[in-house]
Amino acid sequence: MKEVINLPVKNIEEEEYHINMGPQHPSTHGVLRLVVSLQGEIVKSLKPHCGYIHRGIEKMCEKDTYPQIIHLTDRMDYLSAHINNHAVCLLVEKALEVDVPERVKYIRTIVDELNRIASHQLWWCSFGMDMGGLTCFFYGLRDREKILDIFEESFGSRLLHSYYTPGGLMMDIHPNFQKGVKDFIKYFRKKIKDYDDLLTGNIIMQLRTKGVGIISKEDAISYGVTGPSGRASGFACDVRKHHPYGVYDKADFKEILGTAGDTFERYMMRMYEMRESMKILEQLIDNIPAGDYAAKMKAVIKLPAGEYFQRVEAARGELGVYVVSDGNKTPYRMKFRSPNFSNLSALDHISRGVKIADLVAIGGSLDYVIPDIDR
Amino acid sequence: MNFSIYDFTSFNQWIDQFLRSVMSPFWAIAVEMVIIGLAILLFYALVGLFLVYAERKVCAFMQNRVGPNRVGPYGFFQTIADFIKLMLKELITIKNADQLLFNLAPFIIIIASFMAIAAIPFAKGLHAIDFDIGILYVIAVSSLGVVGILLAGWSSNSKYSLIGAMRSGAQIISYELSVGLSLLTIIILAGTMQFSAIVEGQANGWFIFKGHIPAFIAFVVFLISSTAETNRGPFDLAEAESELTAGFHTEYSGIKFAFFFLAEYMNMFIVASIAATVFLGGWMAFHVSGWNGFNHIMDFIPPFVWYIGKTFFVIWIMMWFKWTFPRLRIDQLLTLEWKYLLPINLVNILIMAFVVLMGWHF
Amino acid sequence: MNSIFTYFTEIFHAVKSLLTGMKVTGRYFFSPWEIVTQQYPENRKTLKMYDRFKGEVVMPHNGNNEHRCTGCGICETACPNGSIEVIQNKIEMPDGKKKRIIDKHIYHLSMCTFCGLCIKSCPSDALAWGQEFEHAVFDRAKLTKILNKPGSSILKDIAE
Amino acid sequence: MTANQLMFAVFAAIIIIFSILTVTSRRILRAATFLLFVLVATGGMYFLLRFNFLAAIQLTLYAGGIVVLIIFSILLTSHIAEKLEAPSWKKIIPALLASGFGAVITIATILQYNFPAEVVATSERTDIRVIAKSLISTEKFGYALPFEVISILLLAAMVGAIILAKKRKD
Repeated sequence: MKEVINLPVKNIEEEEYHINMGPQHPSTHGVLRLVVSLQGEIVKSLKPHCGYIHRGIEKMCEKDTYPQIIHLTDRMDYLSAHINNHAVCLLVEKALEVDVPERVKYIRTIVDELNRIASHQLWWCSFGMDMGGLTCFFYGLRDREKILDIFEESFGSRLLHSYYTPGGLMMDIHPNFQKGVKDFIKYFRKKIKDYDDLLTGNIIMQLRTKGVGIISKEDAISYGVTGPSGRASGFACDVRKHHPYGVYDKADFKEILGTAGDTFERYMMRMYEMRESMKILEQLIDNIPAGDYAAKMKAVIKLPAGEYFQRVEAARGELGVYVVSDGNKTPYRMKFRSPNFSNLSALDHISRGVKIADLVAIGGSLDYVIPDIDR
Repeated sequence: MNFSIYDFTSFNQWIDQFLRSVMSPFWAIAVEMVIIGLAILLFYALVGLFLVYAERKVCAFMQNRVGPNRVGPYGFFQTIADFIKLMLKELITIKNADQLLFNLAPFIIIIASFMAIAAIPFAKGLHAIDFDIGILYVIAVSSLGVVGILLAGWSSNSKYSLIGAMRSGAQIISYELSVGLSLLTIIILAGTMQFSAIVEGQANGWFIFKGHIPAFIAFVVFLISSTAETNRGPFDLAEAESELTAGFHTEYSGIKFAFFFLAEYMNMFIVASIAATVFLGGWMAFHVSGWNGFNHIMDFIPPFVWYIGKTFFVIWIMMWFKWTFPRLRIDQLLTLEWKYLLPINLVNILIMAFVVLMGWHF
Repeated sequence: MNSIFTYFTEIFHAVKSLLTGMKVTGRYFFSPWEIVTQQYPENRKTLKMYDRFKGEVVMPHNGNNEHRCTGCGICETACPNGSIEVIQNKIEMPDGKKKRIIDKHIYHLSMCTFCGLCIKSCPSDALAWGQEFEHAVFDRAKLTKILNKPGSSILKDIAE
Repeated sequence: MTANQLMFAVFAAIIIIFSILTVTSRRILRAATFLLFVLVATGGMYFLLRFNFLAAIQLTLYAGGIVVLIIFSILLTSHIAEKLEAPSWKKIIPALLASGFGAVITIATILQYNFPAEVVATSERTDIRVIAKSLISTEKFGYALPFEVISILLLAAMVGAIILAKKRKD
């Protein structure tokens, strides 16, 4: 036979194809689009395309006065809204050299830590859901609800509080605040055991996450991966420890550093951090000093001309605020260094050669919040 | 033992004789077939609807929620409302899809589960076909369902569907081995593949107790591998929604999606009823030798209730799996099968054969 | 022999970890009293929001249909989104002086981000948070509200 | 017409129609699906003959096993848009001749065979013990030798598969 059936013969193993994970995809937690090159189920490379919900917050800040900027920062990383507010407030106070009352510092630190726990709880939900354990989602949300109730009682809203203002707070804490926090700690210390039983100890979860998506310490530093993800690689980057603000210098807590830098280590970092945050809360909650809830500020806040920078430790890493002021009541230029954006940049590097299921797990462990990436 | 009050055999014979007396044998058979078909169809629909409801309630309770509670008392008619919604939804036509196969795939899946349900004994005499190779038949027929999944994945012309179909193919082909081998363990003990004979053989003790350790291991292996074969969590890689949106049925909508959905639950029902029949004594009541009064009370519960109760117990365990565990990765799934379940199963069969030879079973 | 031992210990630990997980979900399954779901439309009557709850911006009026707003417009400038429009009216007082009073205090709920700056900046405490949270409407125009009630006037001691 | 004859006619029709569709379809996955119907209908034919064991094996091995493998390999190798080219007359004529020749031989053989008038009552059950014993018996009508030969074939297939899989890696 001379003729052979002329089927197009392709070498399957070498053929790459692309799939769009997102902008609408259950594992991207929002409108992030990852163009993934796959070979079978192996990820060859991926390209994040962001900007689907870019709202131009930095530009919008340029027309707002400093107290007005606060409510925009809520909407970047909406899961650590208080901490974002804190960054701007600290920056304004630093520029004006205002001394805020001790009470404000204590309350801010406590609220920040509460917010961090709430954020990590939601991360735990979505990480569990990414891994396929749908029950995790409801347990996490159930416990987060307790924190949100405390927030609602004191600050009037659950997610976007705009509670801090330059120089202090919008209002004093509710009389029930301290009791609520203490009740929550007691409650959550019990419930966090469920988290460990359900997911941390689970053999399937451990097999799926250990040794997957490793970021070395060098890579973490060069990509600027901060927060729990960076600390999982051994990069000591906790702003609360190294450049203390609020009353973190008075609280006794550990900066836990991991070694492996894999998905499981990033998972464990956040689990540790929730416990550390509870420790901070326990130390501070009974010692809130009496005093004013805001420093006396001028009616119109004008920053002296110059450049200012302030960083805080948000739930996902280091949040930096950079302001150029020309002496007006609005900033000339405002720039946020959002932790998620830097963490996302490492995604391509760490997910080469992993399976598509691992990519979802890595994404969950990096814990990206899309509005913070796009701003 | 006296099952006569709940025996359907004479009832069936009465219908048969009545039909034969009024019409020719050909038409009598035809009418009987139609009756059986309708009965199974009705049962199928009812069980499907109930299982969807049960799953939602079970998962809700495991997740500290109340679950559906708007439509009807305790949300009991929720699935009916869902079903109406799915019926009314638009059937989306996919561009560049292979329309014939795309439309055929849901039917293949649902027909496979229909064929399997025909051979399952619900009670004494309540049994559409009592094959002498019943178990083999059910395994054979249920293995056809995977064709539907593969066709659905390929013909949708979507990469997510294709990946889902690939995963499901690898998964079902390998887990069929474990299902077959774990059932074989019990076939060795029972000495027959006929469902009715297997159930009768458990009149004085369920096989899971009779065959003690090897039977229990076989039961566990069967549970795991049949969960995998029905594409349920933690083995739901084929439709892993956080990875592949909905896997092989990403592109389906409306009633065609409902077919996949229903077939998944019915497959779960089928494997659970096989487990109940083969390991847990089918419609046999629970008896403890010596406790005559207790046994007598147990006999008063109709066999159909026993059967349904056992089946739903197995289904509940499978739901418990799904709502607790995270999903496996494809390589771990195959490792579990080839490195753990299969060797354990083979050794287990040897042990069981030995136990049967020595007469150590009860 | 050692590898066989590890093989079985692996299986043992795996099964143990899986059973621990199942214990958690199983326990919740059998303790329905721990259910946290709120039955929202049913509990509407008993539903009490926290007093600081930020539902919407309202202008409290007293029994005589009097409010505290002078119409100064500070809230309008404080609002970052332009969701407040204050329309003033000049009226002639009986003694011949011209005086500015508020005509309409327009509040666009659809644009409000609930930051609270208007309430904080109001010099006469005319604005407050309302507890209403069921804002869903079919017509966007319904979200534009006029906060001062028709025929209302300013409280005497504020006006002085 | 009895019910048996009707069912036979239905199965025969399915087999013939889908066999033709299998060889004429130009989309390869459709051909495989039609083949599945042919095999299932053949299984049905066995059920009709009360060869329950054989029927179940037909379903498991051919319909559940081989067709699934065929479909699986089609999934791996071909794209949905691909269509086989219509065969030229140069190919069709020899194929028709060959199949016609085969049909003539088969029909001639069937017609020559003198079918006994009465149908053999097959009320007997398929006893697995009998099947199992004959499968490994070395006596007359025992299948021990074919059984072992087939296992060698399987071994060869497995070795071949491993070699093929390893070759790709280099």
